[in-house]
Amino acid sequence: MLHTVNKSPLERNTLESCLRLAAKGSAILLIEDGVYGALAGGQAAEKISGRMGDFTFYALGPDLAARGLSEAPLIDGIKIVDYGGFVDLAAEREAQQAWL
Amino acid sequence: MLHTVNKSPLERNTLESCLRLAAKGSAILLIEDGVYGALAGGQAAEKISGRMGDFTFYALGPDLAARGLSEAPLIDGIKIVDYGGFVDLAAEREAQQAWL
Amino acid sequence: MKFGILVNEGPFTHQASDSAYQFAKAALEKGHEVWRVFFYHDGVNNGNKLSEPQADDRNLVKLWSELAAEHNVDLVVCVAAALRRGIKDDVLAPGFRISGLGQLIEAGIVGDRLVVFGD
Amino acid sequence: MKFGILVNEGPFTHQASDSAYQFAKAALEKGHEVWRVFFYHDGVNNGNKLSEPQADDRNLVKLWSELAAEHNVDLVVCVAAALRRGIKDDVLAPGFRISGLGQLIEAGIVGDRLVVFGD
Amino acid sequence: MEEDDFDPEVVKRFLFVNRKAPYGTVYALESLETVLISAAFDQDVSVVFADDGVFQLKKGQDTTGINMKNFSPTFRALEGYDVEKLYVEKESLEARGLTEDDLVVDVEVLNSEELSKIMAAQDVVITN
Amino acid sequence: MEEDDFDPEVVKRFLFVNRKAPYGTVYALESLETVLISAAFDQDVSVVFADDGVFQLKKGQDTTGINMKNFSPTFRALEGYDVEKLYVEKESLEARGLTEDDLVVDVEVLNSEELSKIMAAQDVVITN
Repeated sequence: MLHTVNKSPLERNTLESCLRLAAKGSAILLIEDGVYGALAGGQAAEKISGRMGDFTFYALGPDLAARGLSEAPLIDGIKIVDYGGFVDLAAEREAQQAWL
Repeated sequence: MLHTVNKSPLERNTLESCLRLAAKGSAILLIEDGVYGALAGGQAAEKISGRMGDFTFYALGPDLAARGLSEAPLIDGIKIVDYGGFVDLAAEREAQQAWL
Repeated sequence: MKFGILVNEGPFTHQASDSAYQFAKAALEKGHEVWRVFFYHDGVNNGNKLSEPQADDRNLVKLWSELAAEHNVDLVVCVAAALRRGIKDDVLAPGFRISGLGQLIEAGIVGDRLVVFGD
Repeated sequence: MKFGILVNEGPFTHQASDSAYQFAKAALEKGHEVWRVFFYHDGVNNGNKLSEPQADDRNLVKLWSELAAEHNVDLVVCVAAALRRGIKDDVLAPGFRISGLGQLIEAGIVGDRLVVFGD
Repeated sequence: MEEDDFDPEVVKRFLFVNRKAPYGTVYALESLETVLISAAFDQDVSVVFADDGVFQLKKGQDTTGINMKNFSPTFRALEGYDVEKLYVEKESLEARGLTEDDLVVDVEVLNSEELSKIMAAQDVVITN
Repeated sequence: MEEDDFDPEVVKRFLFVNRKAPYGTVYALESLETVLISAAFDQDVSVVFADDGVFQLKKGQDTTGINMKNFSPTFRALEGYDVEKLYVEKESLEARGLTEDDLVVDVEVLNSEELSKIMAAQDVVITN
C-alpha cells in the first residue's frame, strides 16, 4: 500500500493515525503540508524517525522546495521523489490510501 | 475577549493554541466540531478541566445536540448557551477571536 | 449594537456559513443591527444563485438573500476571491453585491464588533 | 497502467487539485493512461469556467480542460455535489461533463489504481 | 466510453475510510452517499470509522437546532443495501470516552492492529 | 450606505492572526492581501504568526515545481505600507526547529505570555 499524508503533523493527527493504522512494509509519501513531517528539527521529528524500521518514507521534492525546506535538515532515511516518482510509487504499490 | 473554537481537540491543535495564547479571564466558546472538547470522558478532557480557573468556558447547545452530546457527560463548569447566548457573549466582550 | 460578520467558507462543505447565519439571525432577533456580512475565501460561494440543494436540506444562498431583504443586511462578496472562484454578477444571488476587500476593513472600523466564521 | 483520480477540493483553496493535476501530467508523461478524473465534494468547482485567476497565477480550470483535450481524459463532475454548489451545464468548462457518483465507483473498478487527493 | 471497459464480473475490495466528525464538515454525509452508490455495483464493500469519524455513529443526534439533516439513521439502512462490513477502531472509541453502546448501528470493533490488516487488503481506498 | 457611517478619524487596533502553513491552503496568501488593503485605511495594524503560520516566513521558498506563486517576498514589502508590527511566537518557532534567522523578514519574537497581552488589546481580530 502507498499511503499519502498531506497534513502538517504539528497541526493535525493525520500522520499519527497513518502510522498507527498503516500495515508494516507500507510506503508513506509526505505531500503538500505533510512534508513538514520530514523536518529533522522540532517536536514532530520522532514520530517518523522512530518508525524507520516499519515503513519506507518518501517526501515530495516540489512541495519541500515550495516551503523552503530543500536545504533544511531532514530526517535521515527519507527519500525525496518528484511527481514522476509519486506516479511510480502508485504504480508499484497495489493501492493508495490518502490520509487527509 | 471572546474566543471561539470550532475544531475537535482530538483532530487539531486549535483548542490547545487558544488555551496557550488567550489572556486569562477570557471567555472561550466551543462551537461546531469544537464542542467535542466539552466531553468529560476521553483524552482531551483535561485540556479544559485543568484551566477552569483561568477562563470561563461555554459550549453551543445546538451543536452539542446535533452531535448527540446533549445527554453526554460534559466537563463540570462548562456553561451551555444557544445562538442568542453567543450573541450576548460577543456583545459583552470587547472583541471576538476565532480559532479556526 | 452594530455587528459585522466575516464568512470564510462556502455553504455545505463547512459549517461556517450555517453558524454565521444562525448568529446573524439571533443578533437581529435581539434587536442588534447586522450591518454587513463580508464573504471572503471560499465564502464567496455563498453568493452563487445556481446552488440547488436537495429539497429536504437548507438552502443557505436563499436564506442569506432573504435575511438581506428583510433586515437590510449588506451582503458583500470579495471581488478578488470571487474572480478566482468564478463567482460573477451573472450568477450572483439577490441581495449580494461584489466589491473590494476594503469593505471588510470598513466593517471592522464601523461595526462595534466583527465576528469571524471559518474553517 | 490505467489510473483513476479522485479530486475532493476546488481549485485555489486547497492544494489537492494542483497535486492531482501534477500527478496526472506526470503519469501521462510516463506513458500511463489517466482514464478518468472524478470531482467530488468542493472538487466540482474545478469545472467552473467563470473562474478567472490573476494573470500571474495558474488557471487550474483551464489546465484541466487542456489536459482533457490533449490526452482524452474523462473529467466527470458529480451531479449531486455540483447541484448543491451551483455548478451546472451553463458554467461548465470544456472537457468536463456532469454525471452520477456511480462513475467514481466505476473508475475504481475499471482503473488499475484510484489515487485520491483532498483536504 | 465506459461501456467498452466495464466488466460486470469484476469484484474489487472497496474500502471507505471515515475519519471526520459529522456536521462541522459535509465529508461524512457525502461519503455516505458514495457508500450507498457503491452497493449498486456488487463490489466487496467495507467501511471503517476511526479518529473523529466514530462520532458519525454517535446515538442521539438531533440537528434541528442547526437546521441540518440528521443523516445518522441512514447508517442503519446500510444493511438493507448489503453493506455489512462496518469496522470501528477500538482505540478511537476509547480516546473519545465512547463504547459500542453509544453507537447507532451494529459494528465490529477492532483494535488498530486488526484493523490495519483489513485496510491493507483492499483494492480501492476512498477517503475524504 | 457606507458613506453615512464611515468616520475617517477612527483608528482601531486590527490584528491579523496567521496560524496556517502556506501553499497547502490559500488562507496565508489571501490573508496577506487583507493586510495590504488594511494599510490603506490608516488603522493600527498588527500581524501575528503562530503555530504553522510561522512557516509562511520561512526563507528559501521556491514554488516553481508546484506551479504556484511564491508570495513570501511580499512580507518584506509590508514595511513600505507602514505595517511594521510583525510578531512571531517563540514557542511555535522552537516546536518547528526554527530560529529568527530562518525568516524572510525582521519580526519581533515574543513568548506566548507576551504575545497573549498584545492579542488581548485588539479591537478587531481577523483570522483565517
